[in-house]
Amino acid sequence: MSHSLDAYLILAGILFSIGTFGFLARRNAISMLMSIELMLNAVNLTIIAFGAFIPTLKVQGSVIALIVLAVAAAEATVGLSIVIAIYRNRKTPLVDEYDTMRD
Amino acid sequence: MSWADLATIAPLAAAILVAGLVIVTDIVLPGRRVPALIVSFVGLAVVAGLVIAVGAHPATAFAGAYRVDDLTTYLDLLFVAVIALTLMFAPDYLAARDLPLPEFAAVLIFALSGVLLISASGDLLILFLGLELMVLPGYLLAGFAKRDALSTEGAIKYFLLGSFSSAIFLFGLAFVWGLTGTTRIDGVATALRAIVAGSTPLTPGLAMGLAFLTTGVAFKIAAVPFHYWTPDAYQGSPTPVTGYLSVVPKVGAFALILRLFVGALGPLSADWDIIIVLLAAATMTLGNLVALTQDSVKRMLAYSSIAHTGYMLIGLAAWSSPNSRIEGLEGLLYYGAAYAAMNLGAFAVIAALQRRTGISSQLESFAGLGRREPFLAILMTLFLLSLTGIPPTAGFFAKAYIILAAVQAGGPAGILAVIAVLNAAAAAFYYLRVVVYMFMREPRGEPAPIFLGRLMRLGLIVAAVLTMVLGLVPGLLLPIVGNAARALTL
Amino acid sequence: MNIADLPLISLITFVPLVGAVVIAFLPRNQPGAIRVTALVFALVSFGLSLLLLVGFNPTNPNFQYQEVHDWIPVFGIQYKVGIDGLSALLVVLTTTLSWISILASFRPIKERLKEYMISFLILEVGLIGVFVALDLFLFYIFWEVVLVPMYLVIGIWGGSNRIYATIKFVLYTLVGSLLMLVAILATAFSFQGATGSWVGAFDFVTLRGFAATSGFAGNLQVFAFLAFFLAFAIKVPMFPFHTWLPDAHVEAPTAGSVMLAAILLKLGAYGFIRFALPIFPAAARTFGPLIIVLSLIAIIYGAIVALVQPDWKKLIAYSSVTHMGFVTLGIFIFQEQGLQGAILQMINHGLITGGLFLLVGVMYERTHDRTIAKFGGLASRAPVYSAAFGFFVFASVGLPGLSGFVGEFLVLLGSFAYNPWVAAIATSCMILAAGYLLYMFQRIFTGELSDFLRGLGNHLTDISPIEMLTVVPLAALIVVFGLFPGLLLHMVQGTVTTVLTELNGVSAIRVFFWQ
Amino acid sequence: MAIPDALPFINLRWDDLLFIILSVVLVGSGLLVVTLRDIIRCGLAMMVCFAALAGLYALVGAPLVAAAQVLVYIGAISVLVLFAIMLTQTKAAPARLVFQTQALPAAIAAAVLGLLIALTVGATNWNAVAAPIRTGTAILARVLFDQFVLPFEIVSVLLLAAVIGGIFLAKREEDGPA
Repeated sequence: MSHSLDAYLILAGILFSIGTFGFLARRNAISMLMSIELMLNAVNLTIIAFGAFIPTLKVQGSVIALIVLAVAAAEATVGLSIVIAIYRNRKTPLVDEYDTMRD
Repeated sequence: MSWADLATIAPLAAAILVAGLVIVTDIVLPGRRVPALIVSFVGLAVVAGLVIAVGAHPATAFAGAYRVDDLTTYLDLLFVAVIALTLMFAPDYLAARDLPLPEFAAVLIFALSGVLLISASGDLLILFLGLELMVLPGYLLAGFAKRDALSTEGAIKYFLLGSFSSAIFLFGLAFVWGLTGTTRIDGVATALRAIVAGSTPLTPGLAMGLAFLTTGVAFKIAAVPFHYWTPDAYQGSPTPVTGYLSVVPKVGAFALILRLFVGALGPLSADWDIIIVLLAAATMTLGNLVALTQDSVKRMLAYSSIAHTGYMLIGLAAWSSPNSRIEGLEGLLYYGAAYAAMNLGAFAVIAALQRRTGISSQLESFAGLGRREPFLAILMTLFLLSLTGIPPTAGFFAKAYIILAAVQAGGPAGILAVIAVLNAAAAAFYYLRVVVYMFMREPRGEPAPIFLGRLMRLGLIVAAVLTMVLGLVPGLLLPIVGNAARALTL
Repeated sequence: MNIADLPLISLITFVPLVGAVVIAFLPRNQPGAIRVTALVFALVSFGLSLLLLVGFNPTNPNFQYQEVHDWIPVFGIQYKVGIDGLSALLVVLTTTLSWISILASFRPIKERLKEYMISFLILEVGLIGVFVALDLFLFYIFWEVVLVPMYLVIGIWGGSNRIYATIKFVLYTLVGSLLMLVAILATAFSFQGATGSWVGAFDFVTLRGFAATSGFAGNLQVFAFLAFFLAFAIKVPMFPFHTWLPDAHVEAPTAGSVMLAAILLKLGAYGFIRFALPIFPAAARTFGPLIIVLSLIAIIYGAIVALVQPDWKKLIAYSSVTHMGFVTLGIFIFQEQGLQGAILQMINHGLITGGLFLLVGVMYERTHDRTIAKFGGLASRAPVYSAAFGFFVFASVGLPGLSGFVGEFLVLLGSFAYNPWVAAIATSCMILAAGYLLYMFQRIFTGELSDFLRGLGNHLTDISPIEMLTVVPLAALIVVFGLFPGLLLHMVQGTVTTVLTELNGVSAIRVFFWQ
Repeated sequence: MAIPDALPFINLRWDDLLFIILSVVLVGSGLLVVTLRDIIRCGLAMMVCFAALAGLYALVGAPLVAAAQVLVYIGAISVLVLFAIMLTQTKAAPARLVFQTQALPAAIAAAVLGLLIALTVGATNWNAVAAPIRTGTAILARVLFDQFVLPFEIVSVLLLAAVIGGIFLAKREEDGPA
């Protein structure tokens, strides 16, 4: 089982779906952010799995995964700083309460 | 990395350096606006010069990961111009709200480096990184008025949906990479060509990867039904940022589409063109219908920018027909430039109106503008006429070109041409409503006169002149656009 | 320097634009200067347009005074202008009515005079441009340029319900014209596909030649003709696309109504004769009978609705629907007298309805009301005005000796040759039209002075010399053309012959079960 | 005494066993992240999830990525998230309002998506080898600084931009109505 690419990919797919669900269903901005992190991790798992099981992609996989990791870190930084800024204004982390603009 | 590589990425490196320099300037001379502006504008001029210098000799660097061709040069110059215009429109607005200019300029120029990267990428990974480098500063800019609840609110929505779509895009990218074994755009194209030729079958995995990529991109350009973050993000952002957001990330995403769909997935165009046709039709129609019901001009322009995305998608749909490959791309690229000038101009007028805080962008606040501020009102009329597509403005010629390409393509794209003009007629209603308020309604009370900074005035005039020139003498830009389009199709 | 060396057409077209720019730099607080500047530039353009007539050679079947410059060479789009007899007459009609309208606006327009004069001069640019453009792309641009100033004129200086009227006007016109844009592009592309080159793809003369020799494909003709038809039919306006017209007329300021009735309505008819028939002759033959039916409906409908209008201006607006119905009828019977009559009717309707709207405006200035029921016995208080109005009413009714008669008579003659029933229906409506116009005249001018008018006291003065100056030239032309219709017929004979020659060799396209 | 290759009795290889355990932990903690009511616990579950992923990376032969995963995701991002949670979750934050009203459709959509991915994966021939290949650290470094030097540099720019902007947005202003 651990020698099967399919198993890893399906696992990544499940994680991606969990993240998607969290993003669509949660109301809290930080929860949504965490869901996105899960999705990005699913991507990384996919990449690593390809790297491990397809000889031509071997080293590339690890490198791309590292890059994705760094991008995720940058995104988290930006997202959390926005969350903090908005919390100063609105005192609530619930996204669907940010509806001042809808008439 | 070699010296040749370094020389090729000089514009990109320069843009990053300029962003850093602006920060340094702010550290050395804290809180000063003029030095930061000077550094920014000089820096942008240098970047533009380097773009032209490097663009004179199409080349690739980093083993094909980075490629400079005529398309790169055209898009880069367009982006530099848009960033410069945004920097002209922003200072008045920011000063009135006590927001720092140097940070704004630095983040804006970081975003510029992102789009420079997109337009020059020969590699899917670079493409993705460019995309991130473009949108991350965008999130920050959207929330730049950090004491304003609307601004941060727009920013968080923009951020969450943007990151969500990035994850989807990346997931698709992983599958395409895993199945084609490469992230180079040429490599992917070669692999796909083999599939089309029938020597290898199209696997379900690859199809899924492509589906994820398309979905991610559709979010990025705010195509219907992936558009729903746009209005909130646009309305909440500081107005000069809204102008920026409605142009750079959108045209940048189209640059990505050109590199991705035309460059890499081109061989499969017969499979995805109907999707593009449907996306285009839905996007322009829904964008226009919702814009019809808006009372806030800023929000109305946000929805109308969705509609313009639809018009630009027609160019892509036309490309996928062999009759009109060049024309479709030319139309798309021309539309990008025209759209940039007129849309930035329209948002700049709103920004000028909001120079004093507390002014909303409701239609009411435009009442009697023709009498109070003839300069702004006439420019706004010009921009709105151009957005409507009335000759002899840039918007007209761009639309005519897109329609010509669609007519030439025939088939489903030909039907798009008719849908597009009916949409344009419907759009006239809401654009002209603003004109009605400006010239045909009297203001309530006695609004104070608006003071326009010199940069703001200059920027507005530049945008207006561009809007007129691109409509009157399209022959100036057409050869450039043609070269850019051919660079991609070769 | 010879007159023939001057780019005369461009001068006529763009002199008003120069005037608009000059006015833009005049100070707002000098209304006198603004008025005079506008009038002077309009008069210069008018004078130059008279020169056109002097040098025009009616026996030369080609376009004259041509100017050709490359504009967007990639697609063979040119700045190409030139005139034939039809264009020449319409250009002169435009320049004439432009200065008259500007003169007529001197008193009524007090608000935002500067913007008004600029709009009016730009309107003139667009209108002249439409009549002289020989490149389809250029034609489209002028066609749209007309829209914006007219929109502003109605929307800013119009009556109480002006915004509704102006938006309706724009939306109707835009839907048609944008589809026409698609058709123009499709035609050009089809030409490019057939010849392998973009050169001449937008050039009218080349396209006409192509249509006469190889001809465009049937389905393109059908589509493009329908798109052109929609654009032109909305402008004419033909039934059932006419509903914007009464609103726009009623709300527009006097000079706006004059330009609308006298010139803008001609754009559609001009488009049919100039572009739709020569380029898509087979499709024109296909849809001809349908358009004749629509024309007859317009004639009857306009007359009946006009009969019951309580509003003076609206009544004249609906009478335009009837008169323009004669024009489209004359065009689409594809027959020499019909086409001649249609063209004459275009010119005459411009002169007569222009005059009527001017005179309605004169009285509105004094009474601020247009309800026919409130008027009565006006002849006793304003005899000169009444005489003038009577003159135009009789011209409109088609009194022999005045120009209105000739056009309608020729159309009837042509339609009799086409089908006696058609002629019979049209004739009966002419009588109806005479009825409602005279009935209106009787209600307003004869009898006892009404209470409403009496209440106005000394405000109700007779027509002033300046106002008289605006209608006298029109009246003079009506008489001249009524007595010597040959002047006009001679001018347009070349156009008529060319158009009909091309139509004759062609038979209709089969569209589904049609034909 | 040598450890047998496979688990006695059920004949399950050790690495398969490890895979199963890690997968269960991964999916379980992932589900907890998106369903738990208390957001602090969500954050903690996310750390567990990241740790399981690091284990999987090590198992499949990418030890460096596993190390980076621990450093960046657990050491930096999770801590940042927890920090933000602490900062924003005041007593007023209603922990009961966890889900949107359309949580059920979202769940169905996500389940369909997962199923679709699984089916697609099963139906595709990936040209994979039978056993994972290990990636050496030395070759990785060479590739990173040679073939991938441009992406590497860009990522650092990206982080720089994010940090500059992040600091601006998140810093409290002395004079402003914070």
